Amino acid sequence: MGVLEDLYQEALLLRYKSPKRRGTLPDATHTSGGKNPSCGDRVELFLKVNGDRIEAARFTGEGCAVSQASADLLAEAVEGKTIPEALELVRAFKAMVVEGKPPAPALGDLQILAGVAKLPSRVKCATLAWNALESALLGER
Amino acid sequence: MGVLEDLYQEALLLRYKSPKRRGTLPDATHTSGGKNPSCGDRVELFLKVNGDRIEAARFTGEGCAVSQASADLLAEAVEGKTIPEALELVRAFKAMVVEGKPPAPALGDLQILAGVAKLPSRVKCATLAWNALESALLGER
Amino acid sequence: MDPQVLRKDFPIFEAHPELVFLDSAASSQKPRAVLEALTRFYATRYANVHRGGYALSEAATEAYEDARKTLARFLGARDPREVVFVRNATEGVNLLAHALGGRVDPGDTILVTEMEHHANLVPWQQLAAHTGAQLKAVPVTEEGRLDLEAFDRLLAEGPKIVAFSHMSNVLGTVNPVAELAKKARAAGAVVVVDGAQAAPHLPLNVAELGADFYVTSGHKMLGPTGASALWGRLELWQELPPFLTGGGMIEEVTLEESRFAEPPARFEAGTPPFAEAVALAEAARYLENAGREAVFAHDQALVRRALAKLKEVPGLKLLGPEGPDRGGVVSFYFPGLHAHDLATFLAERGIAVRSGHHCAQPLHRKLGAPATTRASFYLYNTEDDVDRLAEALIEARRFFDAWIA
Amino acid sequence: MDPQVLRKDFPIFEAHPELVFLDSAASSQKPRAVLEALTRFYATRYANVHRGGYALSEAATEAYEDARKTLARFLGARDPREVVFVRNATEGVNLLAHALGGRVDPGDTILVTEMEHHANLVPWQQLAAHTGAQLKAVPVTEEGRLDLEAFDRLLAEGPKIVAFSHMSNVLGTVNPVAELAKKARAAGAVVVVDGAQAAPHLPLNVAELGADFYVTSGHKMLGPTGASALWGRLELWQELPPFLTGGGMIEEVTLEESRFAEPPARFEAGTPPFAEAVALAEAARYLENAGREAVFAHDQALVRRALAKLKEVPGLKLLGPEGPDRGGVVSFYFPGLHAHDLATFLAERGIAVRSGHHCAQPLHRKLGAPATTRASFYLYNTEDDVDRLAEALIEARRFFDAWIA
Ligand SMILES: Cc1ncc(COP(=O)(O)O)c(C=O)c1O
Ligand SMILES: Cc1ncc(COP(=O)(O)O)c(C=O)c1O
Repeated sequence: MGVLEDLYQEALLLRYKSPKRRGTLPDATHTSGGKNPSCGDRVELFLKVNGDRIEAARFTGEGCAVSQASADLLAEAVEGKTIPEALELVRAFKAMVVEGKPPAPALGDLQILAGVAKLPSRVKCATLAWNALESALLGER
Repeated sequence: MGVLEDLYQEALLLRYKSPKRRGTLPDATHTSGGKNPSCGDRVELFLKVNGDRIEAARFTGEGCAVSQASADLLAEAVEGKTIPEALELVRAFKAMVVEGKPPAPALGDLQILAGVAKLPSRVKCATLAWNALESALLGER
Repeated sequence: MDPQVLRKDFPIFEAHPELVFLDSAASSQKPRAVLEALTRFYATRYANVHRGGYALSEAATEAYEDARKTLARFLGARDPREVVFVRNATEGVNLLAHALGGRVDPGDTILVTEMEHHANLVPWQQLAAHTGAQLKAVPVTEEGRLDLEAFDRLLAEGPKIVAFSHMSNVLGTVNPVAELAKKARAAGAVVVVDGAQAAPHLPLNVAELGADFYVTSGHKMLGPTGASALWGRLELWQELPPFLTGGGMIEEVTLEESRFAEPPARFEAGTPPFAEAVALAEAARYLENAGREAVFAHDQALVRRALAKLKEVPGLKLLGPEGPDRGGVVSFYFPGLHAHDLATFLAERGIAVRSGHHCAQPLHRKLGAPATTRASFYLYNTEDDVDRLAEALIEARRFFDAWIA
Repeated sequence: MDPQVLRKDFPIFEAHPELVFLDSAASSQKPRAVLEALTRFYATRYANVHRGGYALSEAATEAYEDARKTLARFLGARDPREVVFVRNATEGVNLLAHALGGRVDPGDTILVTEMEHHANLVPWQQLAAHTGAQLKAVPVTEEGRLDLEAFDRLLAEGPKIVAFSHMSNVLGTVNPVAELAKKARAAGAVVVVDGAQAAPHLPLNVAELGADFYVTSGHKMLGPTGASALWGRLELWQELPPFLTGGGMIEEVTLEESRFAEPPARFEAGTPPFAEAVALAEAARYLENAGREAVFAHDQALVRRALAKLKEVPGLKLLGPEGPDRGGVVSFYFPGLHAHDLATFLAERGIAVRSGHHCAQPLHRKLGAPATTRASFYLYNTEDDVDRLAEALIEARRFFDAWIA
């Protein structure tokens, strides 16, 4: 039981219902999408990068609370960060939700999603936006 | 061991090497083919039917001794028979090689193939021409 | 038919005694008899079929052709040659879309319905795109039934192919196949029925149903993955060109050209999934022994119970019709709560359900339902399974109170 | 690698202690470990893959994706996403012929060889017929090798696709794949290698071989029927359109159109044969444990022994080359005696061999050989098996004395 209470907290609900960074960026320099074809979750990221720095980030998409809140938290967290810092954040986030490591303090509000680590079926929801971020920054397709 | 000696007698060899009815019939009224796609055996029957009577029968084809000798013996046996008699012969032949019944005397030289009944994998070789005969006479395709 | 007794035949419930498995519409569990048939076949009579002249290969071929006969009987086919073994329902539809492709010209219509699984939609969409034909869809009513008036209207346009499901995997609706098939054939169409959900659950007689082709899915009817029976009228099989080509389906090959074998061989290129087909025949026998009417009556009793209980859950939206045309599937959602989040809640209580669009995106879009969560019943499910689902949904309602719109 | 010890792992030899099984080129027997993996999977972690959010479905998905990784390692692929699961080798070639179809224009050349199995010939012939391309074939020399000068000449015509087998199922010839692939890719062709006979027997590294696609056959490499690994370069998979369409391979479907998923999902429509794939992975591990070099060395030792003994049988004609490029297959015939009659004689002595054209009619025609009888060796065969074959052939020579030309 604790597993569900850990994840489905009010903080997650708020993020899901009242996201802070939902929307597009008309002057985005990077866009990148992520989809879970099997479950239908979808996230699109928009980044405005200036030199080495992410000046703005937004997302659109649809899906479960985990995938959407994760995208919203991501967008908020990377704004103002340099690309290396953002990639470091990806690493820290995945360590928390994939490997179940104690959250790095740098994760801030992202710690809301720590509970995902105990729900293996939801890990791919939580990481959807983060994989898109990695692709965008590393130029993979 | 007896099973092989029963089947591979000199009579079968003679039929295989020196068939009596191999060839085509330019004035055939019925032709019908049979193939064993999996093993490659092939038989084509040519019948000249006048009224109710099979006046002449020939075959072409390629394959094992059993399939070819069976076609040759068939062509010889049905010549001069009426259609009902020929169909009766089909029944008697299949009773012998498929069901392993003691050969009906009417089978004559066809008894050469009685040994096939003990070699299940060769039954389809022995019956190839007979199925073609049935199709030709019953007008199936 | 006592599910408590049958359950003991399914090793998965020994391995997971607390499991409430409500996802048989995606794939069913397997009885011990099927697993044993599979192992016994490999251990005692395995060799490649058709091309060997030794005892083991003969035995394997016989087992495979016997499996074809069993499936023919199970489906109600008149002739075993009408049964072609394919991998899954999806391959069945693709084979037909390809083999029937030559009959479709630019401007022709292909008719499907809004409740189709992607398996019975995308291959026709592709065929329409390649041939310049038009794909049209019979609408679904609000209760989740086909709009039969619209069906008649669309038939009047003279579609070349009419493809629809026997039972919807989302709504549980059992369509009036015999009526639809009769009309569609009278209108000159080739009729393809997607029986992936129906064949495992309903008594069936394809010869009487009146369709031209009937698609099934072996792994949803207690069989292994990898083999499914595809039925078609012999006359049609005899006319159609092959789909996959290669060994086993040819009569003669030169470097320049090939001549193809008669059906069913023409449609089974390469080494078929014959061990799986043998095990699938065992599954068919298991269902026959359980009693196919009894299986469907049981499904219906469970879905009635589920609908009655789930209607009491505040705010829960249920999809699909009520009545005798309802099979053992129920899809639902709480507005505002995503289906995956609900499924996770249920999973944490040992209740295995599926969430998402269930490969029926157009239907979800049409019904204005977001992703849904689906429970589906089969012969090993009990009333207790239904009750545990209902209780868990009541708890979920409380747990997610702030989430639900 | 001791075949006497390995044999004990194969239940078929318990059921038939006297069996001399020399038909592994058609399909191999299965070790107990593979059968147990199959049953264990169904009994403990079975549910449909990919679309479930509950533990069992997660476990099944993980097992399936692990199987993909194992096959990727077994083949030497750089990325598991390069491995697509299909039913058999034949479906693999058909998938490629379809997906590559858009690259072939009227007047183009598709190049195969005279030693191809129908599976790697007929689909290309069909593609050529549909697109107006020309199919050409590299000739086979009298010893049963590819004519490499002719290959170079034909390459100069700039074929769009070059498809050839790694090892011939009739001659046992192991073709110089790396050399052929390098030249063909340099000439701008997409290179498809039919590894149905090679993958079970040879150490393999597709990344180093230099081909674009590599086809295998699971049931010939100790795996169950119904699942085979098809390898391709990720860049190519990413560019190619799907073959079969339906659930699981799409991203978004409307009634009007569909968007397809990334590989490998794009090429796996419907419920895949995932239980078979899991068992196939167990088979791959079994072969890795036996040692792939050791398996091939053993095959080669047996075929050398067989060739030496069979050459002593008066009047027996042997096909295929001698040398390090010879795998464990030997086809033979007595002029005047049909292959089936000979096979029946051997079968009566408990020796299981195959007779016919082995799905290679053009090759038989080219070599002027009628149907042949074929013995093929694998890791469970012993020197005694070879000796019993040789003795039986000497007896057959005597028994059929009057028959043999
Ligand atoms: C109605 C319907 N059609 C087709 C399919 C596809 O079945 P398969 O996965 O066997 O291809 C399914 C199952 O997912 C289904 O429910
Ligand atoms: C060289 C070769 N290619 C392709 C095949 C076809 O294999 P499958 O039956 O798995 O489709 C075979 C086996 O018969 C073969 O030997």
